[in-house]
Amino acid sequence: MSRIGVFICHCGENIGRTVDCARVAQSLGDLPGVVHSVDYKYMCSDPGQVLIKQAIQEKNLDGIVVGACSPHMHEKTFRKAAASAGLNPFLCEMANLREHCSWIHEDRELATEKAIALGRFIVEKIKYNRPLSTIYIPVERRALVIGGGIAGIQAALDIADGGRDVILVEKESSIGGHMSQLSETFPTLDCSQCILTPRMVEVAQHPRIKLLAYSEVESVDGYIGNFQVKIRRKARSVDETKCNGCGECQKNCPNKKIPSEFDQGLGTRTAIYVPFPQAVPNIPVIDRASCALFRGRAKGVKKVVCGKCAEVCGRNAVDFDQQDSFVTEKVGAIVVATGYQLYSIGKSQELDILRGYGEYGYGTIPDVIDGLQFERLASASGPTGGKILRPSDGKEPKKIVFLQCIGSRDPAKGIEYCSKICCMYVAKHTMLYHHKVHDGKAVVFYMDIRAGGKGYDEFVRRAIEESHALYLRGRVSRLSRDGDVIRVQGFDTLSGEPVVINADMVVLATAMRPQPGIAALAQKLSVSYDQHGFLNEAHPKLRPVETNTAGVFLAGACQSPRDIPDSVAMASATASKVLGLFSKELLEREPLIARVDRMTCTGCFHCERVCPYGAVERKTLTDSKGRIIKVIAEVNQGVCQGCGTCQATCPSKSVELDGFTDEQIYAAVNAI
Amino acid sequence: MQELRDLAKKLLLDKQVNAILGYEWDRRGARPAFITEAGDCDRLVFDHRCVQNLAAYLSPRRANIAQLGRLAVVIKACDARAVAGLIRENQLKREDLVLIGVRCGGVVVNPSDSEQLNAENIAPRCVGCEQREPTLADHLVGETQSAPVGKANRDLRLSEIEKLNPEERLSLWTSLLSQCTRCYACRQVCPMCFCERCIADKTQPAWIESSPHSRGNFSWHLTRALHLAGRCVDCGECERACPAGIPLGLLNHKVARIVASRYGYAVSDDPSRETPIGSYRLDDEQEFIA
Amino acid sequence: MSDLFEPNIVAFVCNWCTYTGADLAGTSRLTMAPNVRIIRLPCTGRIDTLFILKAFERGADGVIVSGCHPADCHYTAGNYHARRRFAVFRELMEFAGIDPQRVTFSWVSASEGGKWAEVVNNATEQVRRLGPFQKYPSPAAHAGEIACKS
Amino acid sequence: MNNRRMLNKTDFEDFVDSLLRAGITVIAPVRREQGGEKVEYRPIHSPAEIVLSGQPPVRPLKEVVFPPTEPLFNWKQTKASVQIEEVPTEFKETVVVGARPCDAAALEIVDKVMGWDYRDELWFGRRQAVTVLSLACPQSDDSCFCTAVGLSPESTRGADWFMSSVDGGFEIEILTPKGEKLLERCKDRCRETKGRTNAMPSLDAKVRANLNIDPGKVREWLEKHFDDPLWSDVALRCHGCGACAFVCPTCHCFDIVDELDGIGRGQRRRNWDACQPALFTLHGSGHNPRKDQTARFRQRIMHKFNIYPARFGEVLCTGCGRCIRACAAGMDLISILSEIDRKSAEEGA
Repeated sequence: MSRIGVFICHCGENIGRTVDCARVAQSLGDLPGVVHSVDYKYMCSDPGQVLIKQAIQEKNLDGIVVGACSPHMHEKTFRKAAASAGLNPFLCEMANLREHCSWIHEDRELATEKAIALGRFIVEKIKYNRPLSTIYIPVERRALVIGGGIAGIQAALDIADGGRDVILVEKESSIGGHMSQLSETFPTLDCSQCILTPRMVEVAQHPRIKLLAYSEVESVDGYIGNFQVKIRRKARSVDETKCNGCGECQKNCPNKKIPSEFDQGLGTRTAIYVPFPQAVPNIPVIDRASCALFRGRAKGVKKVVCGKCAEVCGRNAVDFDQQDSFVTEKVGAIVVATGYQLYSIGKSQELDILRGYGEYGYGTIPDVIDGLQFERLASASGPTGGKILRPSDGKEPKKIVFLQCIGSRDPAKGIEYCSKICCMYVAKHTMLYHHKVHDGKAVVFYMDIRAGGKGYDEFVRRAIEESHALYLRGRVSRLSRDGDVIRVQGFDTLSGEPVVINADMVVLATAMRPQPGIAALAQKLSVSYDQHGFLNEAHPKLRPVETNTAGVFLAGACQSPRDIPDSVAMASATASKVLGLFSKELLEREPLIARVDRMTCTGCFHCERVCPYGAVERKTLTDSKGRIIKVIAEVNQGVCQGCGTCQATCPSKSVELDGFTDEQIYAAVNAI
Repeated sequence: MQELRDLAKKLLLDKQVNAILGYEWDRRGARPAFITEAGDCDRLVFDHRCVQNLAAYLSPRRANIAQLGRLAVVIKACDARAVAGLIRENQLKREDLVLIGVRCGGVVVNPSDSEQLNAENIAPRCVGCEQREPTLADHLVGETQSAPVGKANRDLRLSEIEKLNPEERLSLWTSLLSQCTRCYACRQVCPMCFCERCIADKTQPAWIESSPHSRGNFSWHLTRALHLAGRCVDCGECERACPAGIPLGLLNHKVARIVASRYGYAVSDDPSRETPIGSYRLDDEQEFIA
Repeated sequence: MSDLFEPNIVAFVCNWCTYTGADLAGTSRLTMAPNVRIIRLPCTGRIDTLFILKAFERGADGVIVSGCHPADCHYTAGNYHARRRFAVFRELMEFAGIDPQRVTFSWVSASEGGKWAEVVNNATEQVRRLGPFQKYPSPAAHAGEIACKS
Repeated sequence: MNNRRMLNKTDFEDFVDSLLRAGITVIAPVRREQGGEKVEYRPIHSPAEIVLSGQPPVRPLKEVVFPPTEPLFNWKQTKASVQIEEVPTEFKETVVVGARPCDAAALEIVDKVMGWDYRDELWFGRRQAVTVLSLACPQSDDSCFCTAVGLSPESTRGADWFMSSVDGGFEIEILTPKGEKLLERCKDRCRETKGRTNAMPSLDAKVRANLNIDPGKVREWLEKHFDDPLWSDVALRCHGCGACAFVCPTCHCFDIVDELDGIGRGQRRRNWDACQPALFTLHGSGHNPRKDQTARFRQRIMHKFNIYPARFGEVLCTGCGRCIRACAAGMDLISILSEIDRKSAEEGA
């Protein structure tokens, strides 16, 4: 016979307002096996916890049920309280009377009835809870950082400086990310390259960082402390060990007209190239889709069409036959820092929910560019050498219209969120424009100005007051080419007047979106993501850089739109989480995992087939003389994550998932 | 028949096997035979009355049969699917068995049924069966058989039931299943019911009540059919064995049709063929999920 | 309280998506029918068809099963296995005469508090229309036995 | 007064009808609702439902006095106590019409064990409530062997009335006070008669041809042959289900289970159990004293033909043949008993 204690929390008025807590306590107190049942204003408060601890000791309780908020909120709190009173923490369970009851119902009678039912389920369930003890598993104290932008760089450096080895995987041929494309950064207008390049070099030279550029994560197995990551090293066609980055190959490549991705298509590059001069590693890659030799090969041309790069390479580093290769790394933690891409206003979209901008010509009007393209125009290392020139004819634009919130905050276009950085960089762009084209006029169409941040609002004011940008509150309904100019038809909501502006150039502050392929990566990592593909943090406030998959952390714009200071702060936060994890040799794990009943297991191994983690192993049972009795399933404690799919699949129910055993669930169902 | 007997004799004499599991005549038709002496091989028979699926005896849980040693088993094409199932689910090793395949032209429902096989008495599962020779066998004996075109139509019976409204269907099944006394003949003769401890016998907790009342029977038979989803070899033994005459095959046939239409799966005698439950596709139909 | 039939509905939900989505519905104060009582499981993969049968045996008028959307399973694949299991189960149940309207399957993510409220309200309305599930097989007396006096 | 009566067919039907109208339950072989030709003992609503010819009912008469599952009591647990709600042990007056002689005899045989160390209230409660009208056996098949176990197709054992089909009706033999009491209800419909007239030819010889043994000899052999190759040979075929026991009119083993029906509420029930499944003797420890089918099958034969006779003076079998008809594996009690008889004769010679 159980000795169960029930503790019903009013949560101030939160539960008490719609649920008669005293009646719930009384009703649950009448259940067989319940020896103590009380209600109290705030169970999670110190006096509330004392109430629980005292009852455990005085009434010799062997299980406690706290009827309060969601277990996601306070299960840990109450389990800790139970443990401190000498009760195994797994003999404490919560009934969710707030989120699942008082907050969603109005009828006091029905809500109270439901609260009693929810409490009853848990009281009955806990009669079958078993004391469980924490599982300890070893930790591989090396980290993987995915993404070599500023967030990934920061995370890698912080972890490496903390004394742990890091593998940094970057899918492009160089690290640096979007930050390396920027001209200046807000709100200080310091040169982006100038502050980033030293950090990139630091990464390259750090003894504890292994940089795998031009590589992608292929698969991830295992679990916190023990991940096995398979990494695809894409074929560069250049042997990294031989190349010294002299640049002769690039110089001699006959194909020089390829639009440069780094310059957002505004400049050109060769087929064998480094994306930008400061690239780390400074090793070129052959773009096989553009290279004459590879195109010839693809068409089946027998004759070698080109080979200039190989001819001029003094170190014989060019390798046309290089294949993708794979390395497997064992790591204990993973930081995801895959960053963002900009929303394109074109007709075809990556996601069903997104719509392009037909009213802006779907991106076909010349001299309508996006923010990153403007960065390249403004950048001293950019295609125009830092001069603001129109891509169409190379003329200096005398009037530029900047449109904010393109895609962002517009559910009709599929994105309801704010991209957070656009207000700031548009202000920056107007300033850069003003600095470079003194007689130029910048006009900004905005919905709201969001400039929360240190020195941010002051920065926007400077754009308006010192750089004389004209800020018009309103939206632009149509862009059209009118001879040499772009006709901008908008509406100024403050004056209530329609506005038509003939602009020389239009810059769209398009929305920030997660990188393409984020969903596939998230699935490899078992991390959830929202409808836009931004990865979900474990808790929006309290666990902002953790995910629901233990050991996987988030930094930068893969989680939501972030500016550089935010990304760097997040990166450092992940590093601190990783280093914290690596401060222990053994990791504590909740023992909510599956176990097999040897007596009844028939060894059909349906469980093995369905286990998402490969946690089921085969074990041969022998008698005292070594004769085989049968081969049965056994669960690897370190690998099992406790989903319980094995148990639902087992025809004879010879697997039990601790914490959610058949007896526990049966008892709860029996209580309906 | 002589071919079968000679082969059996040879297998025993050559010590390839310790016993032959086949069929013999008894007072009331055909029954399973366990033959350990070459001299007894002339008892072996095969014709349309040999309805039993002998694969049921191959479960490692049958301690007294395991004691016989290495076995050669007479299998029809449908029985081969059960052998494949046992191999697939790690209950048997192919190399531990000699399989004597018999060419079959359909069987009757009960081994004591008529000496003539015809359109009226051919077992419903044999109607439309296209597999008359087991591919899994080590030896294949007998003449190629042609089967009479049977009249039974299980799909028709299913669609009759499907046409009823839910309440009528529930009362039909409640009434049919109320006949069940839980003798578990259906389970015991089923070659794929090899669990060491059946879920119906689990008492802590008793998901399936052991009492043979409608409530317990309903849970038992639905669960049985579900556990056989994609695994049932359609040998019809459960229905034949049921002393209460409950049309259990209808439940299995329904489930087989579900997995066929949803997952394109038909029961197979290839042990390496994956069964549909326990695997998945990312784009599985989910029209029923809101 | 009105005279409306108040169905008793049990929801078997996964911890990571639907349970959290239901938490979000609470945090967002979305009012919904009080007839649905949640039993929390780690994953839809853990949800056994036996749970549903037992719920009906114990007098539930309806059942909801809900978990993470495809590709979002916290355990990668539990929901895919559950999807097949329930696809077959649902059709067999229907064949055996259990009105599929009594069993709602849904994917509700952690961010879909609103959808959870909708699922709850729809299921409640649907089951309310069908009425109490009195026809579910019972342990009533054996048909042939000699009956008790009175 | 003579105890034989004649009742013509219409009068018989009127009589049954009058019982029904008087609120008496009448149980008789009827066609099953969803089962084609299958017949079972069920309460009837009209005499037209009664099926007296053809194969015997699938399950024996046992199920009307000893249902496959029945509650023993309900319990309800509150905080500190448990309340028990007893089930009624008094039963409605019931008349069984058309019982097979092998089924009726079984009731009397099983009475012995049910009333041996204590009286089983539920069994005897129903036994007391029921008046059994059996009918001379109308049909036998290759599985029948009542004559080999001391009965016959015309055995009156266990019957309150014994009916024989005659031209135009039934000749009835009143056998017990219960039978006489029932006779009161149809006195004006029947007339006295001297003896059997134009009775159907007996099936006796036909049944005897199936099996002709001496149960005493069988018992002697069993006493001496607990270990015999026969057991392991025969048991190979057995799948270990309970079909034979559940169709047997004399098998009476039961299991007792507690079934929950909500928190602290439930029912203790007794359910038919059978000795062939391994679970029957499986210990909680995992040990099973009857370790394989050989041991289990031997137990079945031993119990029926040695243990029961030792304790109660007669075999626990009425030769109804249902176990043979029901077995999916072709286990054949007739062959087994004749094999034992052969062995016994061999050893005796």
